[in-house]
Amino acid sequence: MSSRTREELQQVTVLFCGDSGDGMQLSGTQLSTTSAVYGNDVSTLPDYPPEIRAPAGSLAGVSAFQVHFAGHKIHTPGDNPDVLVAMNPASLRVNLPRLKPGGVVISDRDMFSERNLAKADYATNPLDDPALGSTYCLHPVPISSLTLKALEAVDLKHTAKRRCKNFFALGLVYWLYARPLEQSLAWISNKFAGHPLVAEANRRALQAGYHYGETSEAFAVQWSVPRAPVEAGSYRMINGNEAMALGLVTAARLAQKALVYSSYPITPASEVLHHLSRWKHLDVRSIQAEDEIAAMGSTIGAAYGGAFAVTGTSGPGVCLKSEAINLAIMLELPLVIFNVQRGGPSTGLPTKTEQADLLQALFGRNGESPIPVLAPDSPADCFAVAIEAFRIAVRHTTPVFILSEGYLANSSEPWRIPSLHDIPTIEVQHPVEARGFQPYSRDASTLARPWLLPGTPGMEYRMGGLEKHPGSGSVSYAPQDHEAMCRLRADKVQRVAAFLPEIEVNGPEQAALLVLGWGGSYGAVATAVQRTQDKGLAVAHVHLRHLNPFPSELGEILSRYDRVLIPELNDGQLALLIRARYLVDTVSFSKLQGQPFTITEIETRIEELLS
Amino acid sequence: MSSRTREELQQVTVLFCGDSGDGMQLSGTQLSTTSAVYGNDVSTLPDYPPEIRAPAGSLAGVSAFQVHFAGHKIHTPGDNPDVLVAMNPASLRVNLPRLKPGGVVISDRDMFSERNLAKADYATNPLDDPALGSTYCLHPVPISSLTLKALEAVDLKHTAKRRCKNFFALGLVYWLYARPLEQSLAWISNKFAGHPLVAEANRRALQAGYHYGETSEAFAVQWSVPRAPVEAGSYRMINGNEAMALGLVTAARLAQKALVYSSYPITPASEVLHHLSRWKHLDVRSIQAEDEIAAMGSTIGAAYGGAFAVTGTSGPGVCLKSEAINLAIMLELPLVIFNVQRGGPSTGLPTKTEQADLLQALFGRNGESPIPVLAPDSPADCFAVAIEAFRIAVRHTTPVFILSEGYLANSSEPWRIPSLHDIPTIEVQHPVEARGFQPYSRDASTLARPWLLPGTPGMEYRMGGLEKHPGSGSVSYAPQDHEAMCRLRADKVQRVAAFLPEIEVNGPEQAALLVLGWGGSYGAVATAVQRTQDKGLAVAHVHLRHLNPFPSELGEILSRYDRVLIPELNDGQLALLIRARYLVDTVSFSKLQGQPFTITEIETRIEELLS
Amino acid sequence: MNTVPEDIKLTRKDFVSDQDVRWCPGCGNNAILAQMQKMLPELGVPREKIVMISGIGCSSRFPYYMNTYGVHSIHGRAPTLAMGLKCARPELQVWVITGDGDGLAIGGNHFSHALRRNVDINILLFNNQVYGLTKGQYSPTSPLGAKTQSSPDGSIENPVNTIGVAIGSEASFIARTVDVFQKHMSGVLKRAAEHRGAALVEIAQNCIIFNDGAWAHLSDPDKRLENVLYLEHGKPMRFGKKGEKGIRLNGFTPEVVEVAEVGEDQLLVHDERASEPTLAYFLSRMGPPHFPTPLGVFRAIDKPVYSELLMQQVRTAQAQRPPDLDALFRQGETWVVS
Amino acid sequence: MNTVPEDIKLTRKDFVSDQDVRWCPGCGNNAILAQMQKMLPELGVPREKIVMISGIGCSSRFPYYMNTYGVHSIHGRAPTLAMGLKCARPELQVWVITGDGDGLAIGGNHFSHALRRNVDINILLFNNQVYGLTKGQYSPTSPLGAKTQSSPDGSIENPVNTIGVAIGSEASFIARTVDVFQKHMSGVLKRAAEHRGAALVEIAQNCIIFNDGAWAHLSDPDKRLENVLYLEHGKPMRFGKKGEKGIRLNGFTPEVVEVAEVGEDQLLVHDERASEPTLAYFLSRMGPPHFPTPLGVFRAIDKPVYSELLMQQVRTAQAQRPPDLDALFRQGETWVVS
Ligand SMILES: Cc1ncc(C[n+]2csc(CCOP(=O)(O)OP(=O)(O)O)c2C)c(N)n1
Ligand SMILES: Cc1ncc(C[n+]2csc(CCOP(=O)(O)OP(=O)(O)O)c2C)c(N)n1
Ligand code: SF4
Ligand code: SF4
Ligand SMILES: [Mg+2]
Ligand SMILES: [Mg+2]
Repeated sequence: MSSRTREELQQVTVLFCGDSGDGMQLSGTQLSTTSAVYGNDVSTLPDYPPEIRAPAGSLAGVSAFQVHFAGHKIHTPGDNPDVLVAMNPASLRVNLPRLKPGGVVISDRDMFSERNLAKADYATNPLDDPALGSTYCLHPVPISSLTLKALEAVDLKHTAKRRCKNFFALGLVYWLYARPLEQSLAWISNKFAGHPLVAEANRRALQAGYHYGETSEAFAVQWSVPRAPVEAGSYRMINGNEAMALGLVTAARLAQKALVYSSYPITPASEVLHHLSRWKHLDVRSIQAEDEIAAMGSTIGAAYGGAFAVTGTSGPGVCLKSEAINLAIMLELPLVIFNVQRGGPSTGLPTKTEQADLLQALFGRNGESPIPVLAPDSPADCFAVAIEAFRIAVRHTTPVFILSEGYLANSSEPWRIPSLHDIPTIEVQHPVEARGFQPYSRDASTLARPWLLPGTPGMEYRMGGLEKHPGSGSVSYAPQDHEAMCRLRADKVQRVAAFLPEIEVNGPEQAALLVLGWGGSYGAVATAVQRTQDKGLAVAHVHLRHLNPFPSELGEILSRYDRVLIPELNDGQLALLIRARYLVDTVSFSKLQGQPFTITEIETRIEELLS
Repeated sequence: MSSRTREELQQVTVLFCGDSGDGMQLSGTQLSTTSAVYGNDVSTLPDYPPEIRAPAGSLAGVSAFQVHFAGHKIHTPGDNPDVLVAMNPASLRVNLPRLKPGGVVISDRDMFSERNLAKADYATNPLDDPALGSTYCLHPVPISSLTLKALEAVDLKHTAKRRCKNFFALGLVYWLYARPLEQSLAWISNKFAGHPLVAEANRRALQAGYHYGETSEAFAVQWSVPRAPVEAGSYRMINGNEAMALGLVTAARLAQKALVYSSYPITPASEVLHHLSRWKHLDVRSIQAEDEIAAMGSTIGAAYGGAFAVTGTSGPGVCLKSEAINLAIMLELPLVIFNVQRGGPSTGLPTKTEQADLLQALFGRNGESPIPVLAPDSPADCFAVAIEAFRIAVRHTTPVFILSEGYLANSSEPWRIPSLHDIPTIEVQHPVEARGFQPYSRDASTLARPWLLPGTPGMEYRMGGLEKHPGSGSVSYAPQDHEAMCRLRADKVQRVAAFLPEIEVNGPEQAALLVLGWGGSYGAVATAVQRTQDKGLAVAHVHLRHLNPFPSELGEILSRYDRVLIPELNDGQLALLIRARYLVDTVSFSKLQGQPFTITEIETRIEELLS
Repeated sequence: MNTVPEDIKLTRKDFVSDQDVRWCPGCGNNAILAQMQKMLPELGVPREKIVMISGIGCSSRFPYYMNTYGVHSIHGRAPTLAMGLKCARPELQVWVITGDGDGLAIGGNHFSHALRRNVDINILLFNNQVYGLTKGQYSPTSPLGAKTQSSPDGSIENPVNTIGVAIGSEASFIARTVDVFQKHMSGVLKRAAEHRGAALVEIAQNCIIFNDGAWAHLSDPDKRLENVLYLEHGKPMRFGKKGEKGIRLNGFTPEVVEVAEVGEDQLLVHDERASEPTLAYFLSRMGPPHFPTPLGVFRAIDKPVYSELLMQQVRTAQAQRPPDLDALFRQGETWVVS
Repeated sequence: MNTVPEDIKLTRKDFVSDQDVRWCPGCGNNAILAQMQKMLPELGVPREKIVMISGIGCSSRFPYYMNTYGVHSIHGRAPTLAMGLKCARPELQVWVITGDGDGLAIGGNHFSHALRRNVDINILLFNNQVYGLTKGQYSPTSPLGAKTQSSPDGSIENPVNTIGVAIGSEASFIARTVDVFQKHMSGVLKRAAEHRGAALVEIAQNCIIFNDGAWAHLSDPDKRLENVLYLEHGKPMRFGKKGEKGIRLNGFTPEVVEVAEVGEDQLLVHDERASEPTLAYFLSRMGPPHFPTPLGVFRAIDKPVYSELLMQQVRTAQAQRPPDLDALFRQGETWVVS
């Protein structure tokens, strides 16, 4: 054993895949937590099948989980995996194309029966295919039978024992990357505290997998990945949906307000509803509306009543909310709408990611209906963006749009747990002095109108979706009032820019190329720019968190670069806005595949442009 | 009498206004028909009160009708009226500000009682105000009592007689502009054929008004407006909504198809439903749906079934339709959606006009969802655009958007009645040959897919809103299929450009200024450009009927002018598209007042830019 | 319920806003407005605690004329705003004002779900059997064959019955009254205000412009007593000029009988609190030409109230678990980097 | 109705599409699919004349598995597409496939209006009392207190009853069956297909993943006979292992009686053709714990059919007025310029 080499790697990507019932999500999360606790930086991405429970062994039923861990800061779950753990033929067929050339395949040989091969459209067993063996480093391991053998002494049914094979596979990966077992052992004991036999079985399977790595001659090298330099603090893994939910409830707490969340379930946003409906002890009032229109309507009602009100959905739901969003714009009420974008148009690719709802957020309503738009740049960033959205909403009495993405929603990364005291509170004022009161009067700096609550004596007033007299807010069809109100609503949203932090430019102040990105492609773009900068290329990176209004200095910054490359998971939507606003001849890099950008894709494009 | 001068004018604008019950719409239409029949060019615009029946004499109850007639081709109902017929104090208060300095006011002195003055917020009688008398040419005529007197011999009730005063006023205007009475006399006899006494009363009132002009010393000048050179043919007055309805049914007839119109009532589009529901003899099947979503859904169902299917609404309704429009885009079905734009956002100014739903038409849906967009340039042009929309829809199997406007919907102009034989038929094909059939195969030139009808034996297939395999159309989550389908859908819409007529440039091929307009502002822009050209300014005019895709040569044309002025009843929506697409530094002229552009506004702006 | 401090006595005038009423002269809406302004002071609820939320339609201009808080929202969606408001501020008294188009066409789903959930709001549906504001198209309550702007050859749509829809939606309070029946309306509105949970009142409203006389069989003083059956809890169902007629049950079918002939004890007795809504449903089917139209409270039962249950769950959770955001942050596995 | 030429005999297999069925193994949808494929050949309608239109949900994947024409549309809107299609092509047989979320939550309004209008379509509502596709939230038919992904502390929403909603919507054909009752379902589906006008069939469907056993009291072979009341037109209402129990009417309240004790003539007799839906409504209220659940046809009446009336108006207009477009162009005043 000790004769094996031990090599150090800066980063590794492992993809666990198997049938929906194979527990691959669990293996993946265990590896990521273990790596994070060990001190690596980590980023993960699950890939669920679109079907609830597809037939066992079928291609449609493949479930996967990708873990990227490294000895330095990373921003993506990795492009192509170094290691593929494939628990059955179907998962091998689906995911092998993604493996790096020369990558490691660990497969449960026991599952490559003729029946299973047929279900995966394999005429012959790929594990016996010499071509495969020469391209990749193949390890057909009889995982199922080895697991059963390891659990011989445990008094459990056969099927229960088989269910432990994901821990065997995990153990083997742990050995490969010299991971400590403690975290997972503790997790198992804790999780199955009520089922000591199950706990015992899983512990044994994990250890058996680890020992198999150690004893089997098949594995010639053991790798280690060093700790990454990480800011001190408490950490946990978090995905975008949970970070969004936590950010929303935090915003409400920062203002001492109830949070009303009204939503209609839709993939990939439903999880936020599931989280928030569990947090009633924090005065979260969650509503499952009868549809998205009702969700938006009740959000308006709650904001009118003075709650921190928010609704979440995905693209098709935004279509349905759009009429009522316009009402919120007319009523100038502070509230938040988030869209976890998925592949469109129409039902499209409901479980896949995209960034193609930007123009919808900006323009998807009748009339001139300006609204601030923000986009988080990583899963954990959803937390910060949720808080900022409410800050803007309250400061300017306006609905605010957040554009999240399916990729951010599902991907996980370590999150430094904040201390509530470090986050500035959100100041809220509700006028109570009736004298001289005007419902549509303006704060000179923010152009907010007063957030006046029903229940306040002496200030009873009426308002609605009809155009208003600026000031009194009463219905007005007068031409100049409409002009004035349209300009006011537009100016108010523009005022948000005055409160934005300065744009960070990553790289030279002036150069041949600027890469301008937004949303969840941050990680891939930042890494690709870093890599090309390391290669000596004259490229800088700006990431836009604020899509409307743009930060004031953006135009000036753009003018300092010869070319501006805009990578987007759409057909050039940010590019359209940038071109229209700054008359800059941008270069679009558009991808519409339901998949996030890989680092390599961006890197290659940068190099092409600079060669 | 013959001592009075007779002068010739090139054009005149008359505004009739009064209480809702005063019959001003009728006076207006009579003057416009009479003028048109006489040989003038004519353009009219009614202005109804937003209330159904506001209290008599109130400011809210004022109803108006503007008639512009001329001895040359005209394109708008006129900027400011030359003559104001104001039947009561409220209508004078509301409309006097619009009258040209020095213009003529004809007012029913009998209605200026204290009570009526109070209702109109007049402290004193404006007809006695010397200031007013010096600014305008005031004619306080006791219209009510003169009418009653003229009808003394007619055996009708007092109230019935009073109702004839609109014809007295009309008669007076007829005298002022030397209009013949025949057309109106005939109309009265025809209209009130069943009520000879009423007919008699109205005829007498009309003649009394005419004679009053002739006898009264008050009127020193009689004007005449010569005939305009007009293309030979049969004509009628038509407003945009009726032209739209006629265009839609004509399109269906041109293809020998049933027309299914499904809509939910909304101002200013409801009238189209009213028209079409009367035309069942032409196999028009009109559906009043439970809401706009249902209207869109049933339109899709009807198009799927092979009918010519169309839905109409206004901005808020488009919000509601947007999710289903995306389904139509995914299903690639030929159908038409029209939006009679009104002031927004939200309920906004429901009875006023605007052009602020352009970006909504283009981008108001989740995902990349390309759709062709057309806009009529005049009331009668709605007819042609409706037919063209169906032509494009069928040729490319795509939903098509028409952006009409409240102004076009309500405004009337003479329409040269076409002969059905002169309009090319619309070719429709439904494949019936099952062999080798693929529901998402493509026509090489148009990129249309086959419009395959249920009921066709042997070709049963399924489709939906999920992403598809190009060709078979079956559900596909494959990254490359999504990319391919997104590009296909976009390319298909771009293909429309290959079938467009060349852009007409009105004016110099190269110059200091190009005015680029769209939609209903055509008339004001064309006239303003003409006037400034007449003054020798170097300005040209291009009007866009196709907003998506743009005609191929547009970029090249734009590049030939130093500056491009884009007047729009929005905050620069076409400008945004032009800037993004062609990187041209456009000059926006944005107006958001619920009112169309006046010629003078555009003229002034052109002169400012060229001075 | 919030009561006004003794020294504040509200009057009708306190509920009149400064806006000119812009309905057509003679429109039934005017009468409803007057009754509402008269009834509200009797509730003893401070004006600022009352919110009127409407959709779009002639009827939906109602909030502008009430000197309470008010929102004139968008077409059909008023119940959704009301629900959100009630979840944020359970202490407010929230009224929804809607029309037959607003509430039963485009807004039918929200109407139905608000009733089903039993959100504690009061919905007044002004039924004029026509779209007033958009100038005279038929509505979901217009009779089959109605000739309107959009149905020149007669409507081909079978109508619904507002009360029937409410019963299908499991409403806990259902009533009907008529625009011009001042006292009756006042009593019904008050009952609605006092009901715990969602209360629906259908108000037969005359649109003098586009559908004049649609309810003449009820409102006409000459026909009224023959055509109206006033429902009173626990009372036998009698009607007619002198109460000489009554309703008897025959299986599931109503029969009109002469009370003198059959005796009062043969008559059906109204029970608005019946645990099952079958009686209310049965009553909802009665109307012209063979039966009188029931007015009053069809149904008024106790049922779990959405807005109350929500706040109960919040309070229970708060009692059981400290409002510790930090603990929430730390859910799942955490680790420390030092 | 279109019948197949004698020489074409369709079989179950003709209705099986080439798509792999991707519902969870054991899902009730599989049984419904099988019955539908078995029943359709019996109708004698050519395959190409049949169109399946669905919304979104597990249930709504149904059309993919049927070798007929099919559209998998968007969430809740299938009835609207069906209506448009039927107006364009009255000769097609159009089925709507929907779920309790698709049909009663987001799509509740269209569901209700399609039934009200009596468009000639057949709506199958697969009721599993849960949102399957989005992984287990409660639906409008989930019981109060249901613990689901979105109601961890128990749902606070009072449910609706599908049959009650359909009655409130004035449906002309209403039936209920259970996913695993093969013959019963087949009979009910056939009746629905043959009905003129809108037919609603509620199918109790088991979601084995998120709501297993919701209908166990009906489907469990041991309990079935005690818990199910099979409705048969003109027959007294009997149930129980040997039909020993029956339903008797007491005012508006049902009573379970022993037939042997009271005699069969005391039992309520089913009348699916009753002109008023009160009996159907009464039946819709019956269910556990005190009463059996009625299955079968609650109501089947003749009523004006929207799609037929529309075509009648078109034909009448065509008969009365020549299809002269030129005359239309020339409506109103015209003049000639030469
Ligand atoms: C989304 C949308 N669609 C359509 C309209 C147009 N609209 C306004 S009110 C109305 C119907 C009004 O009918 P009803 O609710 O019965 O009110 P009434 O005017 O009769 O009181 C319609 C169709 C609208 N405002 N918004
Ligand atoms: C506009 C829109 N909102 C939400 C969704 C997400 N969604 C899909 S199916 C569904 C509910 C499914 O429930 P049900 O109709 O009962 O069908 P089941 O899966 O239980 O058969 C939801 C909320 C969607 N597809 N579209
Ligand atoms: S149109 Fe009818 S409902 Fe509307 S205000 Fe006039 S009378 Fe009343
Ligand atoms: S989740 Fe439920 S309803 Fe959906 S396929 Fe699985 S068992 Fe059937
Ligand atoms: Mg109405
Ligand atoms: Mg369901």
